[in-house]
Amino acid sequence: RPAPEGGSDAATGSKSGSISIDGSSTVYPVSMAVAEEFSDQGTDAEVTVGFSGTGGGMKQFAAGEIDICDASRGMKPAEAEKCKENGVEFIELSVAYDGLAVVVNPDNDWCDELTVDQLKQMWKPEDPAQKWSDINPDWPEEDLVLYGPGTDSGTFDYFTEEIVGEAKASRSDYAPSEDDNMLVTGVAGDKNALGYFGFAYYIENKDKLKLLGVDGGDGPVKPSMETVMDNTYKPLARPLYIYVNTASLKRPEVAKFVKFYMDQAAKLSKDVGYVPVPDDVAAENAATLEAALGAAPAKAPAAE
Amino acid sequence: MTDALSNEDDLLRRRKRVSAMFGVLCAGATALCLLILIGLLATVAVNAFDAFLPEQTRAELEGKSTLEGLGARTSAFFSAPYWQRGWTFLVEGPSWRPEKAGVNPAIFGSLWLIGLTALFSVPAGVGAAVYLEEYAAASRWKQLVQLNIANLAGVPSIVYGILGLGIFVRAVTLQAPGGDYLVGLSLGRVILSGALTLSLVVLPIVILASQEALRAVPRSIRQASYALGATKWQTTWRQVLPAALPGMMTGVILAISRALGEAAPLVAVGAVGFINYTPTSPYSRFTALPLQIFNWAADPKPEFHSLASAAILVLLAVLIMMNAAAVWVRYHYGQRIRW
Amino acid sequence: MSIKTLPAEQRNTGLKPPRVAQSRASRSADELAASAPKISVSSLNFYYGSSQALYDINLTVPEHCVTAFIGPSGCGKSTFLRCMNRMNDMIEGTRLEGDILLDSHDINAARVDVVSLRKRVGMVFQKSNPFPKSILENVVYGPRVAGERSKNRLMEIAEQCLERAALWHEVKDRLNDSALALSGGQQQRLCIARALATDPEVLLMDEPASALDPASTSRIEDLIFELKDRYTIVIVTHNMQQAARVSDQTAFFFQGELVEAGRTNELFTNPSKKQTEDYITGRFG
Amino acid sequence: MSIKTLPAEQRNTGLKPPRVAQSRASRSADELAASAPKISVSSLNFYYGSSQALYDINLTVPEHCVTAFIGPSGCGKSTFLRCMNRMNDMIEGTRLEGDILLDSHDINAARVDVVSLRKRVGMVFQKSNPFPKSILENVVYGPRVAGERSKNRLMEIAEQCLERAALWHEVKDRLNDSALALSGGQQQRLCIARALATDPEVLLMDEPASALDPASTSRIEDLIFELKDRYTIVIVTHNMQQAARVSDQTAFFFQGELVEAGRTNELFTNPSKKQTEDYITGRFG
Amino acid sequence: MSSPAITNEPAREASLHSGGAARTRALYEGVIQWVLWVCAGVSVLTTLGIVLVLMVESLQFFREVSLVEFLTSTQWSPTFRDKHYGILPLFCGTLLVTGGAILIAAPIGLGTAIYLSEYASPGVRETVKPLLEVLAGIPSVVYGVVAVTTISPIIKTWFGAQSIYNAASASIVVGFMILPMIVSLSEDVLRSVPRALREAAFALGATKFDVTVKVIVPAALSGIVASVLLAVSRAIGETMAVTLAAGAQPNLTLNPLESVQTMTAYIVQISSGDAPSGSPEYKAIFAVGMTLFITTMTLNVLAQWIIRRMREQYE
Ligand SMILES: Nc1ncnc2c1ncn2[C@@H]1O[C@H](COP(=O)(O)OP(=O)(O)OP(=O)(O)O)[C@@H](O)[C@H]1O
Ligand SMILES: Nc1ncnc2c1ncn2[C@@H]1O[C@H](COP(=O)(O)OP(=O)(O)OP(=O)(O)O)[C@@H](O)[C@H]1O
Ligand SMILES: [Mg+2]
Ligand SMILES: [Mg+2]
Ligand SMILES: O=P([O-])([O-])[O-]
Repeated sequence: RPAPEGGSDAATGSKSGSISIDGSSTVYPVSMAVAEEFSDQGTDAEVTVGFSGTGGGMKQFAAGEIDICDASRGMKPAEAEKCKENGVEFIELSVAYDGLAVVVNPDNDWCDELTVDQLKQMWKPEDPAQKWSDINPDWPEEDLVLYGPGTDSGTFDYFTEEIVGEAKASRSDYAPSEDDNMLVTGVAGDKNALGYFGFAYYIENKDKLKLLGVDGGDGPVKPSMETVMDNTYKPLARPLYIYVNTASLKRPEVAKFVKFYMDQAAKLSKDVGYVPVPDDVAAENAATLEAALGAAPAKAPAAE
Repeated sequence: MTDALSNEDDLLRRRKRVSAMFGVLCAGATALCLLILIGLLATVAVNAFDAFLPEQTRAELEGKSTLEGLGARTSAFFSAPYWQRGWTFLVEGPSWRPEKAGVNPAIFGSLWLIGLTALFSVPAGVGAAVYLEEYAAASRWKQLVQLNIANLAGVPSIVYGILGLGIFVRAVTLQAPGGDYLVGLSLGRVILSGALTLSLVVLPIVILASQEALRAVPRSIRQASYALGATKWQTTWRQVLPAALPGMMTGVILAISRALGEAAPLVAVGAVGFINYTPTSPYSRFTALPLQIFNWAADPKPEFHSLASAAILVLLAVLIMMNAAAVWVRYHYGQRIRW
Repeated sequence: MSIKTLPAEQRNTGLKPPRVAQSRASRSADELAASAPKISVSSLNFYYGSSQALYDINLTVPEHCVTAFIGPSGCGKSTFLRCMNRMNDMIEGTRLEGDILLDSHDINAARVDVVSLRKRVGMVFQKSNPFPKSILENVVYGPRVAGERSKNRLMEIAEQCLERAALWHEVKDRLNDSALALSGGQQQRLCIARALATDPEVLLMDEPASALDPASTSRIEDLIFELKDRYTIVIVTHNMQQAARVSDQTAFFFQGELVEAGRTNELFTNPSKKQTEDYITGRFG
Repeated sequence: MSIKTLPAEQRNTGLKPPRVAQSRASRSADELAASAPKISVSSLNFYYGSSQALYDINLTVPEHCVTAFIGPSGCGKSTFLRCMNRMNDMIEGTRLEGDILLDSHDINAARVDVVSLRKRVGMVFQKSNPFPKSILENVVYGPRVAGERSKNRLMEIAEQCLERAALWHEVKDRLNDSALALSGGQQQRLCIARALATDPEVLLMDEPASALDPASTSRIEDLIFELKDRYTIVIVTHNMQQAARVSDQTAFFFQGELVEAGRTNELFTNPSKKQTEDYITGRFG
Repeated sequence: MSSPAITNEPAREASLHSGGAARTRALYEGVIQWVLWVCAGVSVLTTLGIVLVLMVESLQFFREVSLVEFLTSTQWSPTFRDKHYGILPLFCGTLLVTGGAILIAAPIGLGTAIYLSEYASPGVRETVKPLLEVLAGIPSVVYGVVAVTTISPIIKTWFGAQSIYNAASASIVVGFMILPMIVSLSEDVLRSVPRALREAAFALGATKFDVTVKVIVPAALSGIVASVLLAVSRAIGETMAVTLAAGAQPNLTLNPLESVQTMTAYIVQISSGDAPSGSPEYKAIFAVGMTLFITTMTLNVLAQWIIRRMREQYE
């Protein structure tokens, strides 16, 4: 029953002059950077940005407790259903791309690139490769030591979906960690290791890691700002989203904030290590927002 | 009979060797503890050192080994910018730019949290301990409560977070025959909710430590007091509690430490990472030091890792200041009582 | 060894002749009989868990008299004494049968307030148990919990009670020192002073002079004499001369039973039971 | 009150005539002089923090003799006793000056091992302090930590020591009960038994009979007599008759000073100092 | 001799139970007792709340997953496509990490407590104890990072662990983390053993070892056990350090060199992760929580039984 949750809504979310954002920890740096710049512009609004995970954020969003939800994946049908139940209407804006880097140890002198198929061989749940030589007989007969993000993260979902072909379909005998820095440490410390994680972690640890090219069918491409933005690094670049409650959007400070977000997203996402969305997506975002803003005042009485 | 005090039989010599060895072992254990502590602190301090280095020093250090960089670091340390940055770290809020980020809202959030947590958990915890040790007659009920408390200590804090979300942040609707009841405080995602949740987390520590301290007070003291016509409460308040105070303080110290370092339940009850103002009331939204630390430590940028270490030092400083009072009380009273 | 034959009496009378001459008169048989019963115990049985410590005790403690309990170690004196202010309540697994009436009210009745009871029936324990606080705090504890606030008044009480317990001049300069830093005998006297400060009607003293030198003992005995006009006193002692000197009535316990009780003079000179005689003449065990 | 004039001696001799006749002979002056000094104390000063408790004590404790310490409460007897096995080490802030020689070795020397010292110099404390263990465990604690393993041997020791401390028949059926469930006097005797079980060369006893009835007291005194052929015994007592009965040498303390020490007979019959005379005749305070 | 202590007394209460003063006092005492009772009640309410939350949700979970599978399956993979809900791997993970942590922390902690209470000078004690308590306040992420960057490599080279994430390094850091709890609480109880008992033992020619092991520790046993229990609880409840150090891979193994996931680590993983609420992997956290609750309860019942049997009460 939504009644009590709606009650707390009044206590926090809808408080005049406040904007509350929560959700994905992947998107958090972008939202936080925007929020900070927004505050620096001189605003009275109290802005808070949390990082309780996409799942956690969605739960609050569906309950109408927050204005904006950061998400490192699209909203799930079940979550959309919840929103509908609670009368929460929203718009989806994609704010950046996160390139997933596939990396090996710098001492690894045999492997420079992998095809999607080879990656699938490594990561598929049934009968995956155990040795490097299982992938390519020229490669050493060494154990294949795999590192990857925690199994309840958007990165894991996205990687498995794109590589294996089904979300969450993955071998389980790899070393998962909830902290990507730990994955860096792991790959950096083992010659036979291979791992995947957000591109930003590679950027900051270039000297400890070796980046692999991924061949999605059109030849191997290494991830970079450019290759992700021009969509040549396929298929391992995932979109990051924010979901905005349209009822909140009618509040001037939220509207102002979201507009500011769209203006700054390109610059700031780059600064925090993500890739800005291409122009066509940006235009799409602008249109969506415009529509919502135009509709918002008319919708307002109904939403209350 | 033996004539010299040092002339002794084999057995005695062996026993003394055992005893000496035991002493050495215990001292070794203590040394080990201290070593661990020093190791951890040193690691943190070394990592934190780079947090406030000015941009240009950082650039200078690029590609140099630790030893080579020592000179540059030292000179940076004794220059004004280093300390200016240290100051802004304390008074500024979080930022995506490592050279600008600070922990001010987190410090205040944490202070509010532990202050309120101590306010709730210490009286309730000591009260419960007194009830169990001094008042409750040995019974099934008491055993049950006792078991309960020991159990609560083992519940992972995240579960408290889920509970706190349900009853402090929101409210649960219970469907009962006589109608629906709303159970909970519906406080929202504010400091008060966080503090109440943390209070539940640390309550078992306070209770169990206090119980042990109460148990250690000799029964003859209680008898003496009763025989002088003191009531149960007078006996407890004037004799038993003061005598048990040092031990209780230990519980309080451990509880505050725990509350200060806890992050998971706070995320559950709605602590945030970024907040653009300093919390001023129990009804503010909040962030806390451990959250800031977690977040920075998980950031890809290594500059943030140094900031995380610096924030740890701040957290420890807060902790030490909070503990100092409790330690003083413990020392002050502990000195006087030697049964 | 000439001292051996120096009778205790002589030492004491030598000490403070005038006082002794005035007050060291034990109650006569008539007086004793006329005294109202302050405490009457009937058919008292007491158990520690399954083992019985007291068997069917019947005894009357007359008002304004000193009653002494004597008997071999472990015979149940302390146990009985502790029954009279319900101190045994504090030991788990104890059980009591029978009646103990204080001014004809049953002290074990359900609605009795033990605090009032213990205020009226004070106690000095066999093993001294000072609080781990200052000497002063120890003495004024009773009045303080009874609501006395005035510093002056408390100081007055402290001085008076310490004086009476023959401790004042030894501790007057160190009233704020910890009571645990006192010698054994000093602690014992402190506990006596502390009990006096609550001004009870009945004072139970379990070997109050066991750790005391003759001079202090004699001062405590004087105190007992002095107090008995206003209080009722029960004292456990192993020192038969002491029992003889201070008490009006003596009760002899043996293996949990009250063998004989009566006027002190009579009991010592003319015990009606063989056991008593054996004990007091030392032909025992 | 006829009892008052009944001399203590009479009671005691009445108790066990043969034993007393045989052994109750205190050492003669010659014997005393001939005894090797077991402990010699010279120029001993002792401080609790800033307050001095003992002033310039010089005393020799002769071997195979009983030395009694007497003196008013708080005069420093326990403090002195505790110096002799370095028990005062355990109290923070204490300081000692001067020498204490045991068999002519300085017990306060740096290389002295306190464990060996305390094994050789046993102690019974003023306030009985049984371990919170069973009666049996209490008694056999000393032998057990000294390495005795055999159950039979330990049982034997326990029985023997409890017997000697006059406790055996009271506790033989409840050896596995907690020692804390004993009466005050029983606890005291238990502590004596426990000290005996370690078989020390010197036995320091701080008022070993304070909580005991005459019969038990007398048994303990017999024990002391019996032991002194093999041990050296120092006893603190407030009971001057007891000092006179059991000791060969008596030392009188007053306000931290050793006023006088000498052969017991002489000290009691012919004290050389006025203070001593006042004290033993009760003309004191 | 007239005594002011007596003359100024108010009129004595006539009987033992009448009288306004006694009634007021009884009322006052009653109120206090009631307040204290409420304090104790808070803990009961908390438990009730927790049990309720866990029960309601885990019942829903068990509607989708059979209890038999939950208890017997040897695989735990709710976050994979091929979902299995066997609690055993998580249970083993918890057992390994907690057991290891206690094996490390209990001896070191007790040794330290004994050193501080029996050997150290007051100055040392009052410096070292608060210092060590700082260990309790270091946030667990620090321990996690130290485990992975410092301890794991050592374990890897010395013992040949496969992964850098392993139960052993998690045990070690969790052990460090719970040290102050054992040290501080045990030291307190050791020191509150009356001096008279120490004196008694020393006077019998006992060495410091004899005194400590045979008198002081037994007398303080209930407190020591309590402190260790509290530490066990903390170890069980600890999450972040464990998630970082032990990895997040649920393996059914008792080999400390392998990577494991603990029950609490799973709860954290899901509750701050991506899983939408209502999904079975989300509901599973309550079933896991329930299991944890029952486990600690069993442990506590056992411990209390042991304490009752071994307790020595001085006085
Ligand atoms: N721990 C202590 N700290 C400070 N002063 C103490 C301590 N113990 C004893 N004293 C003081 O030292 C003096 C001598 O005490 P001691 O215990 O030796 O007396 P005693 O002769 O044994 O007396 P008693 O017969 O009453 O036991 C006393 O004045 C006492 O108050
Ligand atoms: N707490 C207890 N639990 C079980 N038995 C006890 C307890 N206290 C005393 N007893 C036993 O009850 C009996 C009577 O003890 P009590 O203390 O009354 O003796 P007492 O006459 O005071 O002896 P004393 O002169 O030695 O103090 C003794 O046999 C004793 O062992
Ligand atoms: Mg007694
Ligand atoms: Mg003494
Ligand atoms: O926090 P995430 O939802 O992005 O994993």
